[in-house]
Amino acid sequence: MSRVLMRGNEAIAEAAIRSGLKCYFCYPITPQGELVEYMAKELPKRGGVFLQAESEVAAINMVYGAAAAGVRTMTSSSSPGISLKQEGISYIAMARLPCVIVNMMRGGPGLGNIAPAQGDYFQATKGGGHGDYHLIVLAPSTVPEAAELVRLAFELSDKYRVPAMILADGMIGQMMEPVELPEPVDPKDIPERPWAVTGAKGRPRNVISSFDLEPEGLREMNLVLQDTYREIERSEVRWEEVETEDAEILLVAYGTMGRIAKTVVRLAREEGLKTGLLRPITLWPFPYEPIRKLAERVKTVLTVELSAGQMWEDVRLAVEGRAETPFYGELGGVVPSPKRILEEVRKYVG
Amino acid sequence: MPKGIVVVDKERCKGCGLCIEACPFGVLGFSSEYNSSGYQVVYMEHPDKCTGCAICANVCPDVALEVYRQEPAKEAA
Amino acid sequence: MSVEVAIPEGYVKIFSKPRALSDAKYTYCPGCHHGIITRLVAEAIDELGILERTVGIAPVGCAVFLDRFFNCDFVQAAHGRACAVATGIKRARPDLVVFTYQGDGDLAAIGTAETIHAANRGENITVIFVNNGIYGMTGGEMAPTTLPGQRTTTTPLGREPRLHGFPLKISEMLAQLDGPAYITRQAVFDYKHIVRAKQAILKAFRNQLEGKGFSLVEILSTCPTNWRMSPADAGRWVAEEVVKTYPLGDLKDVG
Amino acid sequence: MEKAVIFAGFGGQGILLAGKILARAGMNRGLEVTWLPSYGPEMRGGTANCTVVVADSPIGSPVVDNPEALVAMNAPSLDKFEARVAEDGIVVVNSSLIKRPLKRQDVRSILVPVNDIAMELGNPRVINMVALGALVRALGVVSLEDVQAAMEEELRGKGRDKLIALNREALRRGFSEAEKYVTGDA
Repeated sequence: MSRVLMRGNEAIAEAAIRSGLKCYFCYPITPQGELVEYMAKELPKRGGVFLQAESEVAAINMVYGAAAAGVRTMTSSSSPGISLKQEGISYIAMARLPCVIVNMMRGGPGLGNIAPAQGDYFQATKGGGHGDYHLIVLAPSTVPEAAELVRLAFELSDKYRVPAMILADGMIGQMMEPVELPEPVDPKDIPERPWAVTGAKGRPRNVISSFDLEPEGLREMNLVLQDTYREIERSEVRWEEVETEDAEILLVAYGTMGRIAKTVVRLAREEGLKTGLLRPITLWPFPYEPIRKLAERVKTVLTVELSAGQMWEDVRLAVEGRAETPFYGELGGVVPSPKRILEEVRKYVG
Repeated sequence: MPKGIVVVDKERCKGCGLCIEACPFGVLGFSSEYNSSGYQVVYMEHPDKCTGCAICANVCPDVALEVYRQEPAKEAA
Repeated sequence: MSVEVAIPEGYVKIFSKPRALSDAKYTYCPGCHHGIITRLVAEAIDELGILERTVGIAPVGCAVFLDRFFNCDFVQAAHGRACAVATGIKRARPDLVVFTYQGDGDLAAIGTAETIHAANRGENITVIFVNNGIYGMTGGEMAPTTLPGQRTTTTPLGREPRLHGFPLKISEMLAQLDGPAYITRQAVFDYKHIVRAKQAILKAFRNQLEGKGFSLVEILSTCPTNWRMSPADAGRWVAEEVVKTYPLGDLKDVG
Repeated sequence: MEKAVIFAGFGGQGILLAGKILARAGMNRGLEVTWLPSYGPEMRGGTANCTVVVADSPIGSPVVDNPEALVAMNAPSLDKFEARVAEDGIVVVNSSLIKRPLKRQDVRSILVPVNDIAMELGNPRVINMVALGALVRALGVVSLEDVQAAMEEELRGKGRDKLIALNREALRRGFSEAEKYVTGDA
């Protein structure tokens, strides 16, 4: 199959269309503009619905409606826009509607800037809106992987009726790499949605709702969610390891930082520093177990993030004192170079 | 002496040409000069025609023009 | 100004940068009317002598750096929420002169609710509404004010009203309300219209000083970059086409 | 082999396209490539740059400390990036706009009057192709034919077909302009 040179934003859009996306709703925000534009151009041609809403609040509620109606649906935005969507995402989670949400993270808090950042990790992995819920969170580190994980996001979201998020950043959205796009999905392979509101012709009516005023009823709804989350934690953890076999220091990094860390491992090995990398691909469910196993063998587990130390908390929960757990982070959209991170590595090994 | 003088702040000018278009007397044109950002800047191609009406400065989106006009001589009276 | 030219004796300066503007260079694209409108607001502040008690609200969009261009206090608002932020400031400190400066995406899409409700309450603020029919900063997407048939990056085949809605006539809508004092639509595509727009902006600020309530000046603007036109052609497009959908003039004036 | 190039100038000089064409030429040769732009609200009215990495094995970081080459299209770009060029690296300098000499002694400068050549060719918009042609000669990772083909793929069918011949020539002019600086190369 031939390779196409594409921006991350475009590759995500094309992969979504090839995954059977029917309805896409958006509100413009940088740095995911090309995703919106690509959808505007391509989705209507290929039988889908593209609609630019008057706000993120409106856009996510349109996703709620389309998901309730039983089609593959998606929205995309960037940090401040995702914050606005949180109310709707919470409703979608409780209503158990499958959908895909793309967050091309930028520098925050507040308006911040449009440079690459990873400050939305807590928001993405710990719920984000109100109530006890999770999203399935997938973190691509390259453009081809972004395309691959979009397909997976639709599949997992449908399988578990849990909204899935692609958590990337402006760098992955804006950069171009050669991509091998997934084959278009066969509509027959998209799971049936007997619960969807499609008109109660010949069947009992379906109701999509996120509430029950009776505490016992609401508890039951919550327990269904929690059972689903436990099952996802058992079955869907994904990660990549690089040169971990003999590592004395283990880097943990995801997304953009994950790929930069690969260069760091190469540079460190050139200096004879036994360095390895664990790159979480699913941020929720988080790869606690593989990190725990590696922590038994290494001296140091160094978390590297474009945040003040958000994933670091999960890394420390995984390590639980088995190794030292230093942290190196950059804020505000500053992306550290491989050499800068190598300086951190040298502090702990060699 | 012309009645007016237009002074171009070359670093503010973005070479959009709106002033050239707006000048009723064809005073302004593009110079062969580029500023440090690479924009081709405007200059007084025909300074003798300037009346100091300041229409150029009014339409300039980058506040890059200052206009001077000859003081009326009659004040001496 | 970084100017080395010696001005001969006998000449007086009749036009220079207003005092309310800082030395910061605009971040607008070459030929964009935003620059003219920004300057007119600064000139109005100068002429009314209110620089020291004016607070501007910067929007999200091409004018997001507005606070850099002015020498007065500024607050950066979330997308669309400028009128709500202005309301809070004005209610807390009625002596301040508060203005918002918003594009069509900010004011007429995501901020429609905030705009309408501030107008309906007759908040004593001044709103500068820059309408260029497009989302400039995010890359030329459709705005609520985009003309039918107009191509944008999210309406690649042209805006089709049955799919994307009709141009939203915010000023006409607001003029129906009892709250506002002054609603007008202006343009800056030539000298004559620039002079008129300036008078409208002055009036909108004067209304606030006199306690008359909500005043909004809509100004038809250009986006040469995303319209894919030369600055001069973009101005002509406003003069010849855009005004057909958005006629110029006062829509409400309580006097 | 892994080589990084920073293309820098101001918005409107076609910097991002020049980088993309180099990336495409690399991809067509079966190499790994990344193309990383600077992006943002000030891009159009201010500086623009992109980093292209071409390698024969998977690329980790698309962010590069010390690129092997810099294409500086205006003075602010040279000021910003000169210090970061790798030792023995290459700087393609747009000598039409940049009048100062390089501060670095340990890099090779290739002076190309990009704007003047573009004017000779009758279209100021091809400055990016002139610069790219010069870079390609000096860098030696892809051939002139490779970038010419990649340029054609990039422009074809986008209403810019008429410009292909002109851009081919612009690439060639830039390429031969750099020739005198790299004689002795393989």
